[in-house]
Amino acid sequence: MILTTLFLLGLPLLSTGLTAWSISLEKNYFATLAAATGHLVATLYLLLSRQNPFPAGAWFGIDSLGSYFLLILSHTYFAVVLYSPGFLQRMDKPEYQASRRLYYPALNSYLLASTLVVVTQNFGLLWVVIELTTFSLVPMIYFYRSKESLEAVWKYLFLVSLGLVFLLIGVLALGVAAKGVGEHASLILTDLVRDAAQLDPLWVKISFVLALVGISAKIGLAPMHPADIDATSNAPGPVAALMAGSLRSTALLVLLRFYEVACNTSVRAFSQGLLMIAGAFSILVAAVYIWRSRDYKRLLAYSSVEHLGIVTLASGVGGVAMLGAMLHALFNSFGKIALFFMAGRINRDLQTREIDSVHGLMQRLPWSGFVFGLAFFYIMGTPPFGLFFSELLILRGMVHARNWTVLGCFLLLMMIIFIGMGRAVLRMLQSPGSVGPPAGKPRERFHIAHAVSFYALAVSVPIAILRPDFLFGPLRSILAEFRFTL
Amino acid sequence: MIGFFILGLVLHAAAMAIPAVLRDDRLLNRAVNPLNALALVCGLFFSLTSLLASQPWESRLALPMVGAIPLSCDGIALLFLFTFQLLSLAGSIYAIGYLEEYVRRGISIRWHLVSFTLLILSMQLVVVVQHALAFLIAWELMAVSAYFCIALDKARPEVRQGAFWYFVATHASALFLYVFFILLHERTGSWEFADFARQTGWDAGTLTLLVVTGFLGFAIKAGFMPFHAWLPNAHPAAPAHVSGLLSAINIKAGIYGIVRMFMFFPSDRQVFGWALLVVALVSAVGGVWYALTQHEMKRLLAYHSVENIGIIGLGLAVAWLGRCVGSPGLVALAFAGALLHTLNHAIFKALLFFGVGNVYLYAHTTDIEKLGGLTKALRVTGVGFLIGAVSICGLPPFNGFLSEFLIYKSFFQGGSLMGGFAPLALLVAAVSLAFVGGLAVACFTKLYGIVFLGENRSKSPARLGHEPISSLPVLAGLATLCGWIGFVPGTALRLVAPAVTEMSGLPETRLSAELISPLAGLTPVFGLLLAMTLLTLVVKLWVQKKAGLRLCETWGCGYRNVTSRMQYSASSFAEELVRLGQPMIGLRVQWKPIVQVLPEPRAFKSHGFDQIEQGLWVRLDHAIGRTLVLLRWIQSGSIRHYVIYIFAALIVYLVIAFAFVW
Amino acid sequence: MVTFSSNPISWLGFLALVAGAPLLNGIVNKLKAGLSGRLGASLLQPYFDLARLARKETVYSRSASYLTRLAPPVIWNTTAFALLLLPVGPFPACISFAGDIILLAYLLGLSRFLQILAALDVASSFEGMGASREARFAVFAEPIFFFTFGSLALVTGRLSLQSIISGIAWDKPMFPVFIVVNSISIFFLMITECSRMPVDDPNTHLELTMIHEVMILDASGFDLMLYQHAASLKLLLYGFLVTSLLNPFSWLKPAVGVALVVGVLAVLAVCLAAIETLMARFRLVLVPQFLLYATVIGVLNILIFTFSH
Amino acid sequence: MTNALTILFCLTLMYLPVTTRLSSYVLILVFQGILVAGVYTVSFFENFSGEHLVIAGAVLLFRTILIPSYIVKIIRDLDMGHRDRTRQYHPGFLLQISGLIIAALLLSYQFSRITPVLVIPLGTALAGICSGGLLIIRRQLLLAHVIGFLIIENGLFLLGVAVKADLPWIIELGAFLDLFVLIFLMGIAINHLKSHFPEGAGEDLTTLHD
Repeated sequence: MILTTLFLLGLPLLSTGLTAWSISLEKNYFATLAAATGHLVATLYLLLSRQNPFPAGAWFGIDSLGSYFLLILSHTYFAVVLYSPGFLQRMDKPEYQASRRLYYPALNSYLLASTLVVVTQNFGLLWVVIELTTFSLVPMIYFYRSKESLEAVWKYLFLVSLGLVFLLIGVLALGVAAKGVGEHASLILTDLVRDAAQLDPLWVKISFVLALVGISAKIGLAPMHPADIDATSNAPGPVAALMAGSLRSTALLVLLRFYEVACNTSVRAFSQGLLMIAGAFSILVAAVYIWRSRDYKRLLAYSSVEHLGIVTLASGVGGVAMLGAMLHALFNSFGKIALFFMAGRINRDLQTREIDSVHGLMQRLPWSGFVFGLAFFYIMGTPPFGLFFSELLILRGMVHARNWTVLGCFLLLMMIIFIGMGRAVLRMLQSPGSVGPPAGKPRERFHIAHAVSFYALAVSVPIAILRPDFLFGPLRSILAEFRFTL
Repeated sequence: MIGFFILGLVLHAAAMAIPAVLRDDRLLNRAVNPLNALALVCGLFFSLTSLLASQPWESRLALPMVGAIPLSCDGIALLFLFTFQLLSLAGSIYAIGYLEEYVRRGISIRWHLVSFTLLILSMQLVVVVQHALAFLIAWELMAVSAYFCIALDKARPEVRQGAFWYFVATHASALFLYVFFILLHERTGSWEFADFARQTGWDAGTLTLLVVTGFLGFAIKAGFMPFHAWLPNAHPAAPAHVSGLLSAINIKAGIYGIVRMFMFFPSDRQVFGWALLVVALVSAVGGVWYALTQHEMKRLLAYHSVENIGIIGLGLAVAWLGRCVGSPGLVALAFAGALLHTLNHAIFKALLFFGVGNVYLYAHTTDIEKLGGLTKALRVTGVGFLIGAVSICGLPPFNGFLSEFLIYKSFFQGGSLMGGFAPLALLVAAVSLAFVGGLAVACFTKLYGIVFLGENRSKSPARLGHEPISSLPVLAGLATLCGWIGFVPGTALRLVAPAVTEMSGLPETRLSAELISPLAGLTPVFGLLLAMTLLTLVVKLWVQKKAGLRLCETWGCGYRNVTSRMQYSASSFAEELVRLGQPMIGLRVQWKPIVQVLPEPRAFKSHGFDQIEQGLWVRLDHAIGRTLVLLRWIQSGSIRHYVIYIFAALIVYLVIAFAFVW
Repeated sequence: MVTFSSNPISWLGFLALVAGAPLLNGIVNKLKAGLSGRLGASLLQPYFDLARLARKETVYSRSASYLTRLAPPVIWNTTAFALLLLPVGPFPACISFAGDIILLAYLLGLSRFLQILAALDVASSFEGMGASREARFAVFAEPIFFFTFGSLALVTGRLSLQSIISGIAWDKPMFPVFIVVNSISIFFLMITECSRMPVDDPNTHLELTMIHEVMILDASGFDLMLYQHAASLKLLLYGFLVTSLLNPFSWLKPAVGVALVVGVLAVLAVCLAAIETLMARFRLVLVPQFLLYATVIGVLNILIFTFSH
Repeated sequence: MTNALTILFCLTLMYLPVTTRLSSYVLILVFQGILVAGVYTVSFFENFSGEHLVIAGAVLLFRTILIPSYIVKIIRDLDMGHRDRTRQYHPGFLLQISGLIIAALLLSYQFSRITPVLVIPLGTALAGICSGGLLIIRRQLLLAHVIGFLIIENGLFLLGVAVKADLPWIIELGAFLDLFVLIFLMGIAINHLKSHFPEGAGEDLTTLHD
């Protein structure tokens, strides 16, 4: 057990130190890879063994929700690390020197911070460590050292931190609510859930609202999403994948923690409604900008706003939809890996982010184009990919809740987004362009990025169809923790 | 038996694997398509034998950890399976010759062949699986692969656009189907069709919701009006063998779905039947009328698919009504008509589309106004197309007549069975069907007369291309089928008999007594007609041999140097009828009236457009765009605005929290 | 169940009709001449014309394809075959089965289809014009047929011409009205289909105004003969449809019945002649209205009938 | 005593709209830091413990010394014209702030009826948070945004006092650390901005938008 914690926290810490100290990219890569592997192994072990390595009631602990999000984090991180050397070797311009130097330390510290977020059970401490994740990734958003990326960094840093201030107020409010418990009041999740009956519903309500507003900027829920869009679309491929795939999910976890508390009190219905509103609004905003978007990286950023919105909406609906939401978060992270990797490569080769100036991707970059197209169908929820099943579950939840208005809006927005995104992506793939690579450039070869993306897209199928128990066991107990029934 | 079917599927899989190893497109074309054909022959052997023996086949495919997926080929599944396989066979043989052209043009067909095979494969799966999730997966595979098949020549923007029309439509239908099956699952707690069918005692609300969502889902696919807009856009975009299969079988998947719905809800609510009747009538009349305005062969044929789907819908509607009044005989009659028309339409529509394909290979255009006199160059195509045209107009003695005959009969029988306004309504339906027939005659005389008869209209008489060899057996075979089913109705009816018995619950014996044997009696009638005609023909030839025969110019009514451009054009042929359709049929006319004494040169342009496509769907698209633009200020770029959002959101949420009681 | 009449007289009757068809034209022409104060050609003139045509050599246009050669026999046969479905006087129809009215309508449709194609085959703009008109009017003509006979089928509850006609019962008070109105509709139909005045002018000489005649402008010799004879068969067919609606044989003695049938045919001939003498041709745009009128009275008729009892 | 201090805090807020000099903003920060620390110490006077002392000390250290001096350093490095582009005197802004404060006090009064809170500190805290936001919204200079952010932080701290939510001291310290790192990063960012946007350095950034 102690070993597990060591793998989860010690290894990232160690590799952070190492990479910060050593300057050789190869060594750093292997250190990072080792950390990532260890982390993944530990995560899988936790999922399989289904036990909490930390003492009960401690500030740290891993419940089923935690272990599940740990998987999202660890898996995405692993994929990103695999892709990193291939990415870095292309970034050989002198002005990238400093960024390359910082790359691995930043990654490792991000892993450390995110793991802390996942395993922390104390809301106060949670606030402290969630701020750390922001700091760890900021230098990487600024990788290209360009005006745009700097502006993105500034906005992201400022708005996210501003949001987190409100999150802290939310934590305080939760503390006040906990006063009702008596002298052994604490901010530890398990205690709060246990004594949910004595919590002051008024303050729980306030804390939930503040938490939602505060963390939205980090999850990328409208209307707090703008900074997120800028950051994701200006960060290099792997970092963007990390943000869209893992950072946002981790932030979502924080929201879910508050939601878990709220779900066990009398403000359950209210919090569900609020989540539905926030989610639906995010999908709407995403639809607004996906309908006619000019920049494909921003398009992808909006798409992740959309999917996080779906997850939020679905967790608000509850029941089967909650199960769907959890799966959706996982599968979305898979898809985002492929999409952002490919977007990065396309951007590098074509030197443009304008959708209108991308032509004949299929001929120009056969592999990247193909994977990009595949990932597009994936993200649109085409069977047999995973998102199809998770969306089906979400729809089931809505039907079960007899929530026709939500269902109708959801389907309408899905359709709009489908049309908008389809127009853009299919145009990029199919519109006639230079047949074959431009003179001087060799035909694109199969790259590890393609392998990773393929794997990420493919692995969703067996998970969705076979429903392995090591994943669905935790999922069921998550639903139990939220007092949802299938 | 089933072994052959499975063998066929395996062969398809193999065909999909070939492109991975084979590099040369030409060889690929000659390897994949024949392999598919072989696979389909195996499949046909299975479906045909079990149809004629009318022995349904059923099994559960137990997959590890997934559970059992029920597979079954009841009569209906078998009939559709047979149709799909038959036409896919024709399509894949035809494709051999047709794709040569694309290979010559240097368009890569590698991915196309994969998706084409996948299309054929998934279509067969759609009818076999009896499990909602599996069905949806097969359905979506079919949709996506069909999309890629359409977008073969994707360098052309209109191809991309047409394919995208299809893509959007099929996704919309999929969304409706999700809701439909989820509702069913919600109600029955199972995903299996059998359990859906077993479920009884639907409450009115759920039933309505189910019927509406399900019908929308399948109707979009089938192309009922007003959801037809994708057909006339997708068909011209697709290569001929694909457009053939789209019209022949892909839209029939929607019909299959509607038939399945019938089995799910044994309802006695007539209103659904009447609603379907109205929709079908609108589709039939509207489809053929729009077809009349078209000057692009594939668009025209696409609208005729809408019309024929409408005719099938009429049969289905009467069948529903028959079930409501509890008359198995009527159900059997109407269903036989609908299902037979499904088969027939598949055959002659594929025939027509393949004919258009040959025309395209030959003249490199499908614009009617630029063509003419093709029979002299394309003999087989000319004859085949004529037979197809006669059949689609429902004229005896070809297969179209048979199915429309059954549907007419079902109208009259239903009229005599039901009271109140029903007879009048059905009479009106019959009359409209006759009207549709008249319009179809006008439309196809226009099409065939302008394209294949007369003289070539285009300025460049220089001919390119030829009739591909592989297309000849296909055209001949399909034409023969049209004639065979028409002349010997017994066989075709035996194919639909199992499905009809399932739907109507009418025992085989009564079915053959009431349905098959009367129609089988048509054979001698047509035989007599044929004999008389041949006799007359012989006499005529003999007389002409005696009296002499001479060739000369067409009598130009005294005008000299008549050129081929002076022939009657398609638009002028159809113009009056199109005018009568105003304003339901959009018609744009551009010309300046002549006022002054010495007028300068004048031009007259007129072309029809689809009011529903332009006025409804395109406008909807624009409306959505305009509405969404209203919100585009959100991402203003100023951090100060974003801070406002945070506070605003906070305030709004707090107001929600405290103002509204939850 | 398809039944071929075992009664040889039906078949003989059929042959007699085929043989006698041109006579009706002759009668009409004679009457027309009489009404317009001319002496007119002999009643047998149509036969002479046909014989002359049969002897003449055939001239084909260079643009014509196999269809021009194929069309005449098919058209003649389909039209003649339609006559086989008609009950002749007291005798059963040669061929009858449930739904043969549908076959009847569609046989005529087939002949029309080929007629139009044959017209378009010779690449002449005039014949194209005629073809377009034919197609246009046919669209409105077919519903009339289905309305009249469809309503009869619904009323009598039967589907074969034979049984429908024998099922017409005169005891019901509304029936005579019903039948009369129907027969008026069919008379209009006959005028259109057989391209008589005021829809078409059979013996004009201006190609621009013709419909049927212009379509066969390029036919000659035996083909033309077949066309002409088919036209007269069509006229006779519709004439018989009208008369058989009265179904005299169910309530009169056969001899009287035959007399009645002949009388009615004569009346029809007189009507045609009178109309052709008295009326001018419609403007072509008005023809659809004329046909719609015929349809609408059919609709009213069936409405009145259904709600009168 | 607490109330007196918090009232003073309100007055500092009132001063925000009437000045645009960065230096006076910094002074306001320092003063507010002292007030906040004072309020904290006083409010926990009854059950006074080492933890509280430590936190109060930390507050003083961070809010009155480290951060202000760091901001002054940035101002020096960038030698940016000491004033915001926006107009010096803002009647509208002033009215908004005062209205805000009144509204906040009323709100907290209403709030105190349903649940036990210190009315005036709560109102002040809310006023502080809102007026910090208002400052960000009103001013174009990025440093002004940072200042506004810090004012919000002060308000937040007051809020903690007002609702008597005593987090474990270690968490409080962590929060301070976070705050400091954040300001530090913002400083670096602004430095880079200087190199990227030589003209109109530190103005609001609006190039990224749809």
